[in-house]
Amino acid sequence: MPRIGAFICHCGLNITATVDVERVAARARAIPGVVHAETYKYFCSQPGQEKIAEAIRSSRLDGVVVAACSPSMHEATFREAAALAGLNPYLVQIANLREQCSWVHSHRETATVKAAALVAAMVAKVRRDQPLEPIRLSVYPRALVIGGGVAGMQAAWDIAEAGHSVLVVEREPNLGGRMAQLSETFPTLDCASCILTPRTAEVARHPRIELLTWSEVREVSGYVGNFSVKIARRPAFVDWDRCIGCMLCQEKCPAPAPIAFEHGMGMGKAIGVSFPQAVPNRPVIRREYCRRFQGRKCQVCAKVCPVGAVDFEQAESFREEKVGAIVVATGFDVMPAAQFGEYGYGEYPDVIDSLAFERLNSSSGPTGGVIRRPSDGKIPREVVFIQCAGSRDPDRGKPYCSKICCMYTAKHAFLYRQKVPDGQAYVFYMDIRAGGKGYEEFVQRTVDQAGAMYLRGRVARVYPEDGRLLVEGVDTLSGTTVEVAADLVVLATAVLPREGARDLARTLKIAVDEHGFYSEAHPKLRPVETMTRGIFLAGAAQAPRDVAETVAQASAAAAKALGLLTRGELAADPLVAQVDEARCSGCLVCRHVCPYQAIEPRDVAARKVASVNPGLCQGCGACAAICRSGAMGLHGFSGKQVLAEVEAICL
Amino acid sequence: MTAQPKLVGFACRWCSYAGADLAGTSRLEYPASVHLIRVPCSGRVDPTFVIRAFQRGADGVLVAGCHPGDCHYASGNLFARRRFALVKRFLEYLGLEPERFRLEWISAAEGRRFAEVIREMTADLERLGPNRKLREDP
Amino acid sequence: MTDRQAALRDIAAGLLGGGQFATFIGFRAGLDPSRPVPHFVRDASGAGALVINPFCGAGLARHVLEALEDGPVGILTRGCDGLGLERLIADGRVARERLHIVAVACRGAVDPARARAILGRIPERAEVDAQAVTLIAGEERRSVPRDSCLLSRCLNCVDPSPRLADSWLDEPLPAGVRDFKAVSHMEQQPPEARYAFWARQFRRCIRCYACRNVCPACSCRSCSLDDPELQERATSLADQFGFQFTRAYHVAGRCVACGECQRACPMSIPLSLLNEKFLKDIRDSFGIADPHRPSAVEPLACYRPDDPESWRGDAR
Amino acid sequence: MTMNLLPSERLAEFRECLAAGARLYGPVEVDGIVLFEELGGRPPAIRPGNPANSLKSFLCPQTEAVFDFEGGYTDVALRVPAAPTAQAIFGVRPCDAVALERVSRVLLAEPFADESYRQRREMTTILTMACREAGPHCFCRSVGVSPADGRGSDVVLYPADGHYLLEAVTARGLSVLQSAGAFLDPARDEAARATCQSTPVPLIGAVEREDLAARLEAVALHPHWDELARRCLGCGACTFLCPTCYCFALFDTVRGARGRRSRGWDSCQFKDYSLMAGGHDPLPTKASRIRRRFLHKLSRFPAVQGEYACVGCGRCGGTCPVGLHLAGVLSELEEVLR
Repeated sequence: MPRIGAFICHCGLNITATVDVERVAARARAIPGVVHAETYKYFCSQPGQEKIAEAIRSSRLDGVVVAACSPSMHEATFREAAALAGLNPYLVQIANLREQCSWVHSHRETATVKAAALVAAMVAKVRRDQPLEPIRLSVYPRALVIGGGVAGMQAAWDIAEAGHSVLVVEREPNLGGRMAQLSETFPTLDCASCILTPRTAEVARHPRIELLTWSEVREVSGYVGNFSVKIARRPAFVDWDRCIGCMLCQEKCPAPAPIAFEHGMGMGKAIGVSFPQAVPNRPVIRREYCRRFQGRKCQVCAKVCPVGAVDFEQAESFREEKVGAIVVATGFDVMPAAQFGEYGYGEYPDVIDSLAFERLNSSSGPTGGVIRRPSDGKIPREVVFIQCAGSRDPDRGKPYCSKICCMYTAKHAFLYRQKVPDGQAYVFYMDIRAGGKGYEEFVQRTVDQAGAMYLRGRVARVYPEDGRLLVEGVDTLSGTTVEVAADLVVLATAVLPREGARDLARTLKIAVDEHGFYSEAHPKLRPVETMTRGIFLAGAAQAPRDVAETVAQASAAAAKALGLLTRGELAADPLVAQVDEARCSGCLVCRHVCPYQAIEPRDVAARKVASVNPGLCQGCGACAAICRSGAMGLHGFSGKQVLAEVEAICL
Repeated sequence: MTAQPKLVGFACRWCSYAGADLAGTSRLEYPASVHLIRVPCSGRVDPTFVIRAFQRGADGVLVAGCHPGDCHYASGNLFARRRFALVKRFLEYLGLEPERFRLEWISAAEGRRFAEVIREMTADLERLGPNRKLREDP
Repeated sequence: MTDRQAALRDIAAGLLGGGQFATFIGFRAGLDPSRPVPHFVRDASGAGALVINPFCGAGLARHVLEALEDGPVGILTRGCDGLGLERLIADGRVARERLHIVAVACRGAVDPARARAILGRIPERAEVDAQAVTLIAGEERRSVPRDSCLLSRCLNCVDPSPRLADSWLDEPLPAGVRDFKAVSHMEQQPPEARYAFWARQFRRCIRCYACRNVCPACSCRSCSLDDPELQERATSLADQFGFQFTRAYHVAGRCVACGECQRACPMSIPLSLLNEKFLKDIRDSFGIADPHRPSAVEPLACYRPDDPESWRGDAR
Repeated sequence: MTMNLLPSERLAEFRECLAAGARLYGPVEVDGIVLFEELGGRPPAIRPGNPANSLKSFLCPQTEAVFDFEGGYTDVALRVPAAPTAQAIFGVRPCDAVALERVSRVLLAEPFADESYRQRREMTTILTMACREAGPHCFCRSVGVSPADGRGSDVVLYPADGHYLLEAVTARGLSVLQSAGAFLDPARDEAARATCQSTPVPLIGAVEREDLAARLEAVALHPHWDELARRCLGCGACTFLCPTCYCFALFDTVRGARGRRSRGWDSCQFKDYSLMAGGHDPLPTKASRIRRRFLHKLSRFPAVQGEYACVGCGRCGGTCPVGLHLAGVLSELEEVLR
């Protein structure tokens, strides 16, 4: 006879407000096999967990159902609590009375009846649970970091410094990412490259860090501790091993190329690096701009190269790498011009976005750090900054706040005034969000010292008049319409996930949210982990964030990765498929549906049966669903368990 | 009040179950008809689970998984799509009303969509009345 | 006819006499001339008992499973038997190299019960051609349309000859294209009528499992239908629907349309009409032209990224 | 025994009279198959031979509740099902009625009479239609049953031209005839019975009754059973349709705190039929199960009960997917013996 305990959590008022927990407990007690049922205000609390432990011991429970919040919140908590009390942790099931009952229903009677049914289903399920032991897996002591921006570099550096080897894969030819494009950083106004360049050099030099730039992750297979990664390296058309980085090729190249790094503000060359301090200091040929690839006679670069490193025949190459953990740090994009017709973005050259303004500000940028407007190179006397261009705009843009714009706009207004002392900055804003150490003070300095004029309101339109741009808006504080004649308009465009982030998510089999940012495993408790074990998140690929937060999160992701790598061996969830060999006919239809190649035939008593590699199996259950005889089972989600749940719900 | 229809839902833990959780955290109200059974993947759902629900008195059954291409296990929902395309037609062939069985793609971000599907399906089931098919003589 | 029978006996005797083959599976005369029974010849001298005639109705494929336990098997194989063997081979239950397939072209088998009802007595012989069936008893010869007395599966047959063969008793007949007329007809009935029809059919089921035991696609060592937790033994209408659904679904995409289940059903439940529904939908939805002919990977164990969701919207 | 004549045109009224006090069952044609079902005013489909199902559908149903239970593991309330109500079965063939008599020898044997069966049997009136023509698979005479056999019946109807001779075999049959007295003509027609008694049964297989049991026992260990097993599919069609097979299994269906213990037909031809809790199975092979079925019916049962557990109804022969007709198997065994 089973001895099940049911623990119905009030969750403060979260559950009790809608569900009569005492009635749910009474209904649970009436289920054959339930020998203990109690309610408590917070079973997840220490005293709550102790109550469960006490009941396990005193009532000799062999199964526990906790009716509380979603299993994604506290399943692990309650399993650990049960284990401490001597019950196998896999004999614990969670009935989701909060997210899927009390929070979504308001009628007390129906919610209570439903809650009782959900508990009954979990009692039926836990009765068919088996005690399980975690599966031990070896961990390959090397990490992969995808993205060589500040997040990726920080994560790589932390992991390498802790003694493990790291492979960094960067899509661009050089490290640096977005931060390399910036001029100064808020609120301290440190020069961005002054911060970044030493870090880049350290990473490049580190004996335990291997760099693969101009490369992309194409395929990922395996599982935590044992990932297999296929990396494609695009042809650089330059043999980097031979190249000495003299950049004579770039100097002599006759073909201009609008390189992404300058964000439309300046031109590079068809061969070369993105910026002077680039690491690795090795050029690539962008074939779409190269004269030779356009079918013309040129080959100047090949002629001037002192070491004969130019190789027009170079092809895409692939390599397979084995890693134990993956940090995804692919960064962000900004919303493209096409989205902002009313601001004339893309139509008038002097309407630019903030990243372009960074390039104008940058001393290594196209204007040498002098702020000149794109149309005629004139130094703008009046600059209008428009915030929330696409952010906080659920109808036409994105509903979320891009978070960094308030601060960098203040920085831009401040820097502008420094460089153009008689200039006037106007900032159209919705709210100023300056939470952060020294942030609010910085915004105040921009207003007080730099004289920036902050206007609360939306800009209706921007149109050209007499060589200037007329900006029409509303100052909602004074209730008046405002019209500013500007020389330059700068849009704080919304932060988006990097192009290709969704594809990479599919390759990695991790989730993205509705905007395409990678989803964390838990918004509060597991913010740098993904739902796929062994894959971690760093930086703006997960959500908009500034440099300081990015670096902090990168270190956190590194710490999580290190947690795996330093162990050498780890325990995996034993909720995997298993074969009842006596029942298996050996048809092996299961092999066709296994996404992990975890099933192999095995000879048993002169016949063939399916055999599951529990290290490879991820517990998806495709095999169990297609097995007709019922020989293929899935721990935790066996056919009999699911059927028992169905029956309990349908009572 | 009249008895609610009974709707049994099989939800993949990565997408649809999480989407239902999101509906909860977003406090999106929907009918209490639905009872979700958490499964690792829509590809885990054996059609005999579905028929069992109808046998035992469910008025409707929902199988919900990640959108095609987004499966946590890469392909589970694509197997489910094939399987339940057939099963759905087969149940209709046996005389069951089409509204009583649905396969839906609901991502972890689509709490709103989850609530909407439940509202829609519950309204359909209320209109059809209790299901007696696959259980009782006509 | 007699030529084929003589050739069959020669081949069987040769196989068994050669020592490599332990069994030859064919038919021999039954108690009633219209009901030959499956026969297992163990030595060359027994081959003379083998017969081929239009009353040979039972499928033979499923029998190889047990016969192979004694050693390689020779088997008389019509189109339907051949598909059954292909199924068993695809399921890894039978090794092709342990079979010697003696192929014969089949124009259809006579349903003994219908033939007797037509003739008023047990027919002694029958002749089947593409147009008609001639039933013979004593001096009486009666020519009747094919659809009045052939087994229903033979009327829908598109594979008169097997696709696998080691020796041929005659020239193969060309394969046809399945038309699923009966399924289409059923689909056109109103839902209430469909439900009433199936409820009436399933009510009759006595759970003898002949449908499963005769099926070449149901060769599992242990069947989920025998597990009381997966299929209760109760026979309420709900349980009958559960049982019938599970049986039909478990052969979905694997059924070779041999019709043995329906032929074997002592309660005349039109099981082929269930199997063929799956086959028709597989053909229509997944673009598999001949889903009843076994392929390397069965249709439900694979997918295409662009599989249609045509069923979407049906509900509304 | 009281005998009366019923004019053919009044047969329907006679049936209506029967239906007045009981649920009336009889053979009807549904979807091309003849079955015993509740007549519900439909005219019975009286054909040579037997409907697909036998009378046990009404006396030992495919599934029946033994009791319902409710409660937990320690505190359980039981409820037995309501007593059966009166039923009458019309158009039964003599062999089926004889089969009831055979089954009753087992199920009603004291001190372990089967209460459920007893109640049903007592509430059941059997109205038998003697045979003027044998069915395609009939071999009743081979096993000592006649086309005019009255054993197990309450009333036997002997068909003649233009009328039926009705014979009450039991007191219950007598009261049926009394209640239907208005339609009956007290005249006698002994010839009608005699005609049926001489109805030819083709005796396909020519089963010799002489020493059948002894001759079967003599081949009990013959390898031919293995040959039969090769052919047999191991399904339960023969036993489930057999009117003399009465094996059942108990099973529980549990729904939360409620449930039902039921009994349902079981078949000795099923794998695991005789599997014991300790893992031992006295009938581990298909051959052993087939042999058991034949020996039980034709040797072991007669040894105890004095009669075969086979009435020659021919259902097994007509329905076996691989033609394992009982008479056919016997004749094969005869060949083997020679």
